[in-house]
Amino acid sequence: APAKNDIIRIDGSSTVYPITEAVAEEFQKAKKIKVTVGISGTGGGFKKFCRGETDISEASRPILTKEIEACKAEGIEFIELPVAYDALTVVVNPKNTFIKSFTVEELKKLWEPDAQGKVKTWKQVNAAWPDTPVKLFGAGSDSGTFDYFTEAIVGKAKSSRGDFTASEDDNVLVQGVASDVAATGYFGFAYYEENSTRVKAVPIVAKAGAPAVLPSRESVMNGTYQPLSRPLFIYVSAKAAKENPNVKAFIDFYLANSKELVEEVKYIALPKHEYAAVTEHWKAQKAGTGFGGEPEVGVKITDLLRRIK
Amino acid sequence: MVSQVLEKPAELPISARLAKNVRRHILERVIEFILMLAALSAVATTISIVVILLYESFTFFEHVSLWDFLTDTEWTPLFENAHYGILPLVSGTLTTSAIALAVAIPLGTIGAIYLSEFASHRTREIVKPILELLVGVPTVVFGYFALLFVTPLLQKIFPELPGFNMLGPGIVMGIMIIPYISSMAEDAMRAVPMSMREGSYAMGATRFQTAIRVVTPAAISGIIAAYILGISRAVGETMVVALAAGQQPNLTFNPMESAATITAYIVQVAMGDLPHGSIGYQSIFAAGLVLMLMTLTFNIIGHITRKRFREVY
Amino acid sequence: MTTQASVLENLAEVRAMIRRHKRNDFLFSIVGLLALMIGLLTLLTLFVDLVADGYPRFNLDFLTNYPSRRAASAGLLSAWVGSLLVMLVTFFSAVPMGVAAGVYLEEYAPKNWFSDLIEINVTNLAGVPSIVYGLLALGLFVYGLGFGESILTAGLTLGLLILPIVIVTTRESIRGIPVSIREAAYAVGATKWQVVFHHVLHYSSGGILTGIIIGMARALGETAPIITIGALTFIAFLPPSPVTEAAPFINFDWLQSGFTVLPIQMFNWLSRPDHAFHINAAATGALIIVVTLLMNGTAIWLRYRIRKNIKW
Amino acid sequence: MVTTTSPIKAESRDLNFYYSNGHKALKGISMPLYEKRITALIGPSGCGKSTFLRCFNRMHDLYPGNSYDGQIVMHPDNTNILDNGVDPIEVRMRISMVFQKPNPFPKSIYENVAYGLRVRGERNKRVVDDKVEEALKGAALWDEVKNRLHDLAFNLSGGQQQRLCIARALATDPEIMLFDEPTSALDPIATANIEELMSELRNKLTILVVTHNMQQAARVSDYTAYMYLGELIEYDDTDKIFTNPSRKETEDYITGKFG
Amino acid sequence: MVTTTSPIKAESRDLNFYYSNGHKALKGISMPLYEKRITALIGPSGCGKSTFLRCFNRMHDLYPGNSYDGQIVMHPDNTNILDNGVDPIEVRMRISMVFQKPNPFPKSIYENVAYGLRVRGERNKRVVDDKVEEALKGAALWDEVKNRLHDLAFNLSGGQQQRLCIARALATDPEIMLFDEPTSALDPIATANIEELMSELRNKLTILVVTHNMQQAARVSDYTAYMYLGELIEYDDTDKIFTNPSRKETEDYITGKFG
Ligand SMILES: Nc1ncnc2c1ncn2[C@@H]1O[C@H](COP(=O)(O)OP(=O)(O)OP(=O)(O)O)[C@@H](O)[C@H]1O
Ligand SMILES: Nc1ncnc2c1ncn2[C@@H]1O[C@H](COP(=O)(O)OP(=O)(O)OP(=O)(O)O)[C@@H](O)[C@H]1O
Ligand SMILES: [Mg+2]
Ligand SMILES: [Mg+2]
Ligand SMILES: O=P([O-])([O-])[O-]
Repeated sequence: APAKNDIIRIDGSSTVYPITEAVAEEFQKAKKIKVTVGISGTGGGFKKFCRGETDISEASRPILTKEIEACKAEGIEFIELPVAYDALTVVVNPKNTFIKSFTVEELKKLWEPDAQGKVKTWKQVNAAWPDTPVKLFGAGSDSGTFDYFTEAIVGKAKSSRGDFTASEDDNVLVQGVASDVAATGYFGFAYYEENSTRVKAVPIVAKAGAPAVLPSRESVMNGTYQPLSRPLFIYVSAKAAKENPNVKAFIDFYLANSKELVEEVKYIALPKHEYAAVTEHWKAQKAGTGFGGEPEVGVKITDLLRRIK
Repeated sequence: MVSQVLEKPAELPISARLAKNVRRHILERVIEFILMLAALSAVATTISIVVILLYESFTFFEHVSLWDFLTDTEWTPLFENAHYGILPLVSGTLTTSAIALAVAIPLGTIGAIYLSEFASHRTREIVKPILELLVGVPTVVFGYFALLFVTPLLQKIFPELPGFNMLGPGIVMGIMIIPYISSMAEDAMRAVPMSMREGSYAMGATRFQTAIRVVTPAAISGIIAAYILGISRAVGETMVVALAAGQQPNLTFNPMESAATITAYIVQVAMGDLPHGSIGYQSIFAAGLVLMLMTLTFNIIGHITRKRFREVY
Repeated sequence: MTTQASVLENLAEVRAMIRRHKRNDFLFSIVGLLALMIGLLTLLTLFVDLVADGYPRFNLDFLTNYPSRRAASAGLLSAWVGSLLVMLVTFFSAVPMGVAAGVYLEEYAPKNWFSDLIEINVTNLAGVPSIVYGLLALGLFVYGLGFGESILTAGLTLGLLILPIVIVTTRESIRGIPVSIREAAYAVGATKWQVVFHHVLHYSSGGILTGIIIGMARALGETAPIITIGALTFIAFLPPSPVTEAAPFINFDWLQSGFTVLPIQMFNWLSRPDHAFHINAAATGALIIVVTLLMNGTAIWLRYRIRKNIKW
Repeated sequence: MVTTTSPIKAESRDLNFYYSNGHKALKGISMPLYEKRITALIGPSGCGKSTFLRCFNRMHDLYPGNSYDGQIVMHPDNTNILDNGVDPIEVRMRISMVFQKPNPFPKSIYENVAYGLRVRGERNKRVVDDKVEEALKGAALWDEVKNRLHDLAFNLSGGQQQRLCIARALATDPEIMLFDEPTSALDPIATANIEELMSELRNKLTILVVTHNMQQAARVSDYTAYMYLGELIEYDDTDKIFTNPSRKETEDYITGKFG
Repeated sequence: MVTTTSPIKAESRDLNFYYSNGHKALKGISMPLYEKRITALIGPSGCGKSTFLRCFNRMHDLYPGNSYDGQIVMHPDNTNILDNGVDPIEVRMRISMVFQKPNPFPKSIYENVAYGLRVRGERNKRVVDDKVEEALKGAALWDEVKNRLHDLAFNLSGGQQQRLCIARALATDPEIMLFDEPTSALDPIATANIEELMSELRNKLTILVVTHNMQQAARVSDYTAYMYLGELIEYDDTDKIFTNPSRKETEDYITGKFG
């Protein structure tokens, strides 16, 4: 029987999937070591990770207290490695003419749990908008995107209305918004870029008085696209990193090649110095999270890594 | 000459060469037993299905009252403001099935009448197998066909039709079901004895009159059984609706809206990784139980009707 | 008696009426043919649509490459091998069991409540939606028996799914064998099992084979139950080979391996943001259709030949 | 030689018939049916009696590949009803048929009898009601069913069903009625009823009846034709055939030496 | 009273038989079969001839719910072959049967004849070859098929097929052979062949034959039994039965007054 170590098992975020897939593909070509990648969403990935079923978990948000505890219960330690940036992009149908921007306040009105079954027209969100129905498309409840969006907009992770089309499959969301004038939705930047002709990104006003900012590489890098810029992570099992040379080789390969590959799959790479810091962090094999189980919005990666003792 | 034996003849000893061959006898029994076990596998499958659905649903109903389940008009089990009303899923299931049947029943029936009463032997020999091929196409392919071909086509007719809607997948599902209905209904019609047709033709009836006034009424219970089994298929169909009807539970019977069916909900949730034992995990079994009950009801009614029909001829 | 000439009296009228009625015949022939054509046209459109979208991928590389982030070089190797292995398990779980069950029900089962029960069971199983088998797999194989998300789980699930198909076709083809053949065999001293094995199974093998092929084609295209089990999406290597070079030459490790299958790969590619992947998905769809249609076509042709050759 | 005062209602002239498999089931049959007379067809099984009878309402047209050769001429209009230009439906409206096994439709008694009128597009309820009653009376069934006209026809006994089929055939005022062994599926009492009924119908229309039962032929018919292997061996007054047939073959058959 | 010098090979003693639906098809039949003699069973359709014949190889055991009551004693074993302790398979190996309709297996001619040996586990090709040849010769079929032993049996004519079935039954050296209307599906020439064959077999084994054809019974059998409504009415030398039956019922049947 093949030892469990023979295969590197990866699962988790659908947002991070394209990056990991690219790395895995190149890695297998270079090293002839087997890698499998599944898509279960960030939450689903952590569940498997903390059951010890995977070596590496991809995440589009930091690990949560509940998940840390689940891991601890199974004696699983992890190393947190940011690998790229993403801009959660709020989109509307291109035929929608009246929406020029969203304030965080407006998005909250639209998405908070209290809106369930009540907020049904645009006018209820902003009196200046017409009294036409609104259709919502968002990430599924097992996804990191969902967690991050609710945290950033509603103020509490997983706190959302439930009466919208929730899918782990981002293409469903693109398809839904693209084919319905009344629709709005959110998903990762890469999906938006690939479909920018079918859906329209909406500039976000972080707080009153701030300018409306469109998601883009620049606005993410210079920190003006707030609060929906987010880092993407992989979590490596500390035990696997120490004991399994294949996993170690894989992560080495990941970090060495991620800038190029991240850009190839149209994600936003970390700046050079941040990659350096991440590589440093990996070399040190420091376990733990810089977030303390609370999703935080708008943290700088270098700060983050420094927090991990 | 008849000999008059009044008493029972005495028991005779059994000669060795005619006596029961015990080894062979046991071997035969063992084989029979093994075959029976295989047959019981079908029962075991059913029992496993029922046990698993009931077991997981049972824990589900410890958290959710049956009353809420049956009357609440929202289904948002995975969200903060959780509601557990199955009605939106049922409405989606029924609406898509109704559309499918609205397509499949007329077309399937007309097709069946044509094949049974109008088509030449040759045509029938060619058309029937091709129709059967349609049954073999994987439903996931039909799903994309509904989403990427039929819906855009429908949007040319109804510009306000959203990308996810129940109409497109309903129609595709209907087309998928045509062969089931037409071939089963055709079987029922062909079972109508020729003497019945001859009786009608001898009265000066045309083919159409014979088909509509005599053959169809004579085969009616078989045809209805075909419809009912068609309904069961539509209710249980998964990929077409999961891909093309949208995945938002929505208490509506409007085919122009998007909605989730029971099956679509199960697939949607199963795409993530639900922790074993969570309410979300249990909810798909509760939904599955409802689905199972619906299809079972239709199947049983269908089989009874069909059996009744078989008994007539 | 005036009535006797009733037709002759207004012959013109009668003839007009007949002509009118016959027009209905004609119209209905056309409507009926159209109704049937709708199904066929759909099939054709669907296929042409997929081929039109997917034709750039119709080359050998598509079958010999692993999945890749670059749509143009991504291939189906792990998917079709996965499908093949899953089908292998499906075959070995459903066929012996289904044929044996069919033989039992047709040849052995006494006519009582017990066999009625099995009978009703089988007919109902045939109508259970495939997604419910997915739930069964999730509850029983993945968690209950701890088989995990493996080839074994998928194969067994699809095996159960097609079991009723195999049972029903087995019974139907067995039923076609006349009693006289059985009696002939018994009359020369054959045991029940000999009658079944030498005659019943032998003469119905063609019919049973059609059922198996149809069942396997169905299993090949099934998606929903595999999704509930949770197939992998990126797997760029093959499961351990079932045959090994050293003794004992057979290896069962592949049963526990993760896997992906053709419909899942198609599903995955369609959910990519990059449209280039949708071409791959279309090509995969066309491939699945071609294979399932070939299988079903073979089965139909086989059945046609058997029917034609039947002599009793 | 037949002795009659009745005009010819229809006659077959040198009729050959081929089944689709090429089997020549009728060989040059020429035979008249006299108006308001009963003609019986007898002969051993497979000799072509049913085949001949079914030529008269072109029943064979229902199955592709069968072919007629020769004529069946109907009077007074002198039409060859086998002619391609003649619509079989038109023929069947003039010549109705009663089958061996009662074959009522799965409809009410009333609707069974009304069927021929419905097929002809008759909508007037009064007309239909009248015709149904008249036909049921003509078939001696009225008294038995008048209180349950809307019961399903299947609930009648075999003999009643056969009389219902006769009523159905009568309702459209046919000129000729064909009976193919109408009593072979019935018990003796029902048989007697049907035979009596046929004798009554004799006043209204021309009848051709196939029967296996020689006594029946002797009892009900005016003329009898004996067929063998697709050929008409002898055709004559029934009395003559049964007492003093001209042909040896006929005699052998009548006396049971053969068949 | 039968006149014979032959010992009894088997005899039924007060045999009753009930079908699963409760129908009592045989009523207290006691009758001997004499060794190397042919016994014919005659009687109108449905009188129980086939039922009786099929008791001898316990064919009824194949259908659940049928029940025997009484004995069929086989000699020299002096064993009641209906006894529960007797293996029906052993019985069928010694009492073989030829059916009404030829029912060869869809296998080669050779395999058809060899089947009984295969069932007995005979693997030796030489032995099988010899037996097949012998049986085919015994069934007067060898010359016609010796060059195409591996052809499908279905390609033979009906009469040849029936002789093949006889060869199949012969190949296992049975002591008794049962024939259930073996020629009723055959043409006259094939029938004559089979009858001749039966006369030849008479030297080797005991035969019980059911026939509808009284001439046949008269031609081939030594003894004849007349059955009616499940009862054995008369059993005697064939000559006696056909020339001077003791019972009125038998006479009526023989002379065709009835049946
Ligand atoms: N559909 C058919 N195709 C070919 N041959 C047929 C067909 N129907 C009947 N025959 C043959 O035509 C011949 C005449 O058949 P027909 O039914 O007219 O006989 P019949 O005199 O009515 O016999 P019966 O008294 O048994 O009803 C028979 O040899 C029969 O086998
Ligand atoms: N399987 C059965 N179940 C119940 N009754 C049966 C069964 N088979 C035959 N019978 C009845 O038993 C009686 C004797 O039938 P059997 O077949 O022995 O008659 P037969 O003398 O061989 O007639 P034939 O000459 O028509 O073959 C008949 O009344 C028949 O209806
Ligand atoms: Mg006839
Ligand atoms: Mg018999
Ligand atoms: O799939 P997610 O990145 O949204 O977890």
